Amino acid sequence: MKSTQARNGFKRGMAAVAATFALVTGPALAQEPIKIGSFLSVTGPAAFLGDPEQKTLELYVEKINAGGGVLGRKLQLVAYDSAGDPEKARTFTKRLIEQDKVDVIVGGSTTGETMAVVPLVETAQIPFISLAGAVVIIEPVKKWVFKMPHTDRMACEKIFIDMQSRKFSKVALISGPGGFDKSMRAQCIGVAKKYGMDIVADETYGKGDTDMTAQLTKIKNTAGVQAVLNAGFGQGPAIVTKNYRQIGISVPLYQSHGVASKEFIKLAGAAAEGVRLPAAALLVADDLPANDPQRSVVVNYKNEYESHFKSEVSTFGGHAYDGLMIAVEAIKKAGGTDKAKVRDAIEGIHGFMGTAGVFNMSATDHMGLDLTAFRMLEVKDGNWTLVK
Amino acid sequence: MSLLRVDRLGKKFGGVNAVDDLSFEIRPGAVYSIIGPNGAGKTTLLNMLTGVYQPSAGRIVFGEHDLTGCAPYEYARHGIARTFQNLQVFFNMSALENVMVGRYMQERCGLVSALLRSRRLARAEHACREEAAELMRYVGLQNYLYASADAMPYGALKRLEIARALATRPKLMLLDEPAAGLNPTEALELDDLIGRLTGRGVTVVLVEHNMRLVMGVSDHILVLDYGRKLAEGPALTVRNDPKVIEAYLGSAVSHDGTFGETIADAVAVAVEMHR
Amino acid sequence: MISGTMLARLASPRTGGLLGLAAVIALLPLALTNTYFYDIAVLVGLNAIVCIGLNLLIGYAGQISLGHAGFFGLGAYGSAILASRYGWPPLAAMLATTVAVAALAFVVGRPILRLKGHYLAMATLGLGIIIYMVIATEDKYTGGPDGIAVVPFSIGGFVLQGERVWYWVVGALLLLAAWLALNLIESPAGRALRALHSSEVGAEVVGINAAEHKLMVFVISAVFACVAGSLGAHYSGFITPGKAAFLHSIELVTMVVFGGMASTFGAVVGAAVLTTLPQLLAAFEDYEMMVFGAVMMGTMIFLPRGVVPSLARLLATRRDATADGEGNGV
Amino acid sequence: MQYLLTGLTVGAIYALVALGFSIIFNASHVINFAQGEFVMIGGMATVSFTAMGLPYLLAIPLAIVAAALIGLALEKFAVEPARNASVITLIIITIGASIFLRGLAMVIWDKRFHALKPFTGDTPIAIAGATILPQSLWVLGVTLVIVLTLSWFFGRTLLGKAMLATSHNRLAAQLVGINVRMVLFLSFGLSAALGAVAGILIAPITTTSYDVGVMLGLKGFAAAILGGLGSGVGAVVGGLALGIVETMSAGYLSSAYKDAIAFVIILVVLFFMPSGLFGKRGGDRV
Repeated sequence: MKSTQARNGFKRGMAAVAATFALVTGPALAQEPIKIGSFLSVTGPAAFLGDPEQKTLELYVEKINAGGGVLGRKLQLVAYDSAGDPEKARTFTKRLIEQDKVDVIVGGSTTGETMAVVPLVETAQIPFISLAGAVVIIEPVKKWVFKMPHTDRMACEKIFIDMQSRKFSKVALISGPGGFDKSMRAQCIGVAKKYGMDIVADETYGKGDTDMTAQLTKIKNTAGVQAVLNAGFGQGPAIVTKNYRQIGISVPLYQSHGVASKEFIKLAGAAAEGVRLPAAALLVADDLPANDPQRSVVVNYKNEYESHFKSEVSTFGGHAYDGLMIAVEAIKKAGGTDKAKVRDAIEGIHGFMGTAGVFNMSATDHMGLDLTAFRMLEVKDGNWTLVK
Repeated sequence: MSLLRVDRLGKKFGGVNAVDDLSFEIRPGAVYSIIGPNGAGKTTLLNMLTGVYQPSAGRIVFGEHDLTGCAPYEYARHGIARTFQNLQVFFNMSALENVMVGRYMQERCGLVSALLRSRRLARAEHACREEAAELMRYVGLQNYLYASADAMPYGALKRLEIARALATRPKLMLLDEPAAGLNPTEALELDDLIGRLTGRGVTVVLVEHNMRLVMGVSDHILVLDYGRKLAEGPALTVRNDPKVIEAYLGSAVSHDGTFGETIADAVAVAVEMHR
Repeated sequence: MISGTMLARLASPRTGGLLGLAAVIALLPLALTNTYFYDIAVLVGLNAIVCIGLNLLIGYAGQISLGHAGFFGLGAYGSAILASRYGWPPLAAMLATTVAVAALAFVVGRPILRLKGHYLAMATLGLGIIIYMVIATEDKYTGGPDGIAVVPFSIGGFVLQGERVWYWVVGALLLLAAWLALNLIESPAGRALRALHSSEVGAEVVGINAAEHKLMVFVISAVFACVAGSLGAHYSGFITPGKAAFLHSIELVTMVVFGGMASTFGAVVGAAVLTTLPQLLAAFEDYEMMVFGAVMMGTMIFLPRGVVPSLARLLATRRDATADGEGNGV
Repeated sequence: MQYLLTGLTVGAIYALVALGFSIIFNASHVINFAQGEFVMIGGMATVSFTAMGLPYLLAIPLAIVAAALIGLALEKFAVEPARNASVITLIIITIGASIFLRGLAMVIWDKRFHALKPFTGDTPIAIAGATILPQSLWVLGVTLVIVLTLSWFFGRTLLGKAMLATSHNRLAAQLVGINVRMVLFLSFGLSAALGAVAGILIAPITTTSYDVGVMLGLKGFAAAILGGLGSGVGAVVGGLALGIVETMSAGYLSSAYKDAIAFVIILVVLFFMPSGLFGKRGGDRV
């Protein structure tokens, strides 16, 4: 963790020494490693995404190498911290492509960072698996770009379906200032009609705001609200949840998959009770029935991550796991690192079981997940539980 | 015909009258001195005469133009230049550039030709540099032509301000305590410089505590006390005015030495006057 | 005698410095072994253009602005929206945006520049934040926080693409910007700016309209930022509101002060160092921020006038040079 | 009513941060951009002390002391060595310091959000149709106590008077024997402690993380300017006004533009009162 770069540099130096030896002693013995490039928001406002993602990548690259690598070649991870800044993401991607000459890129914690590098990977023709949420990444389909997490639109749909089943139709929205928040807000408004939902209030809060009671009071005073949906990640939703209880709003509160981690419950405390949100099965790994085909994947990842880093697993790290595994799978299928072949192989992924669900990629769907991949969860007694 | 006419001028600071109902006229070509104890309102008056302070009452007419309410740069553009008691030298520049700034009004040019550095501007710049150097020699700063302002001694800076003011080609020049902080030799040189200024056709207003200097060069004296006019007239008349002598000695005694310089000066003046 | 004046000319910042900068721009490609390095160089160039303009305002006229990223962002988004969304020719979009930003700077500059010191800092900061909020909130036009794609720059069918092409374009513009700035500084208007920095009263009483000059330089610096923003948007092909944010403003001011206030080439050096530093520090990973902060603090503590003027002064004292140690306009 | 209560709570925090700005400004004429970082350190340190099992009564003073020590260290190792530099250079140094401290916090602690338990329970209290959390009462109460203590300190104690004298006229203060360097040193410690208190008070409501300081610092600066730099009353009034304006505009106008509205109001105030509401209106003396 401390210095992949330094380690990489060291490795590279060693490789150079080895190459010199090889020149002297005869034909090369060792094969070039397969280079996985990555840029993640390890610091900055989206660090809670990038941090588990980077840890996951490091952990599993090490594991795969310990198991003999891929196609007899070792994996080498080259990861940079783009700190949530699209400009940095762009520069680092250029560096990955030009300087480090990576074979495939798995990264991009936020939509902004992902979208900033799309023109680059398209021109350079290098497979890129994004870990960011918004639907614009894969719609319209971009030849070299794939993504792992469920889209925000799917989250909206999942939530609205749940609301339908509870006979709600008048919804209040409250969203944050980030790209994720705004994109989800727009998607939810977009699909609301389809599910017969009426958006009766639409409030937002600002970056670093410490109190949202003003917005929530406005919602409370709006007539006929049956449920409230909060699109956001990080600190905001926790404050919203607390303020929500404080001013005593009694209708159900839905959160987005942006807060799908144990941390949210910790931050919001008792106020989180009864909050519902759509998320991957990872959060309720141990609750899954034994016959659930996803169970072994998520339980394994969860145990591996939690025993290694002594911290709670989050779905975000899970996306990195899925991304890396799909990349590896595709490289295996392609029989090498030829970029076009790897791209085709990713597009051909079918029935791949990841932490987020079953991936069925196609030429028109560069994400491959459907609504069944989402589970509706509810906070009960300070823990996530499946809504039956 | 008067060059500058001040009509019932007043300035209040939080209810205190720093200058009160003051009227006087200045004729061209003379050295006009304003004296009075500290706090008499001399510098406030000077600040109003250059637009730095806006008067609370009254009018300031320069030549044919009523300049009341104008900004400092408008006063300058009508031909009033000044120096400061607390130096306002541009310490981020060389001495020569300080004087060149004084040539601003004559040299001003369009933004485009400044950005593109037109040929005409380049030539004008050259001439400006020459003239600034000439002015520095004129005020006796020939040794500082290449110095940066922050490396110059106090006395030289005072003269630098005079050179800068001269560079604006003023009709009227206001000198605020030019001799303060100078040693006796430097002060003597100042007599000469002021004399040469009037020779150039510049009317000089001198605010000064140094009575030797004032009495030596003034044609006309205005005595202020508590913001009001105490006496005014030709130098000879004023120096013999008993009111002035009394005010000066009186104030010196009553203020118990707070105006040390003034006391010494006043005594000197008194002695001189009774000779 | 002729060679003497020639030498003096070469040593002056305008001629000698520009030649030096041109030489660096011309020779740098020898060290740029792949397009990633070209990319960094282009970013340095764009930042340097903003900093040269900002330095006119901060370094020479002594007026702080913590909102220049706002103008940068307006330039970027103006180009993006007009060229990408409404299909204007990029050059026309850029010119229209620049004129609009200049007009905006002119209108808001007048009341804002009446403020002084920290109050001016606050007002410009507020202006920048308001611009940022509008860009981030009006997602119908701007794409919101997720940003917006920008079409490549093209003039009459010729498309500017590829880091190498951009390198020469930005290099040429950087030279132009430096030349314009140096000319301005050496002109009567430039002296007026430096004068009002040192003493506003002193400047006014020789006939300089301080407010007018502050406004002029404010508009000029806004235009520099706007043009660089517009170019940057076309170059990177994708922009987000982060470019208009408060932190970017701080970054720009830091570059100017770091390189050296009242030093055009200092602004270039500041932009170069602070743009490349995060790339160099990437190796420190989690420690990157700490090291970056420490480098900033250390430099400002030991070279308080900024890198270029402090080093120039050091050199000057070492050579025990002639009286002109300050080196205005360096 | 709800808006008013909320605004007051938010504003009280801004006021504490703004007071920190004012104290350092008075002593050094520098805007300390690392002020927000003290807020963060207060919150984060308390989180980690309580995680070690310390009770609040111990953890909170320890965290405040820790922040104060860092404030003193900042003065000693970053501001003091550059004391002859220009004000803008010092400002850049404090910006560097804030980046450094944020980086340090990230390494020492982590990048996640942390919650603190409220000091006294979680049950909202109803006042005239609005509700308020007990923690908000703590925020308001402690702010009030601090403001009263500070006015006593600056008005009645020798050290406080010395600090005030230094801010009015540094040279004169030096001449009457005040150790100006010590005043500068202490002012950093004091405002760091104030920032830490703000950070601790707000953490149970908003949660805390290594980068909460950025926005709070910014708002605190805005509040200090609005009130008039260097004025204690101004900082408090500016903070409360900013908090109320923000929540009011979120409630009645547009929540998306509430920060923008707040800044527009600050700009308008500055246009008419160029030194803020309570700032010194000094002309240049020439």
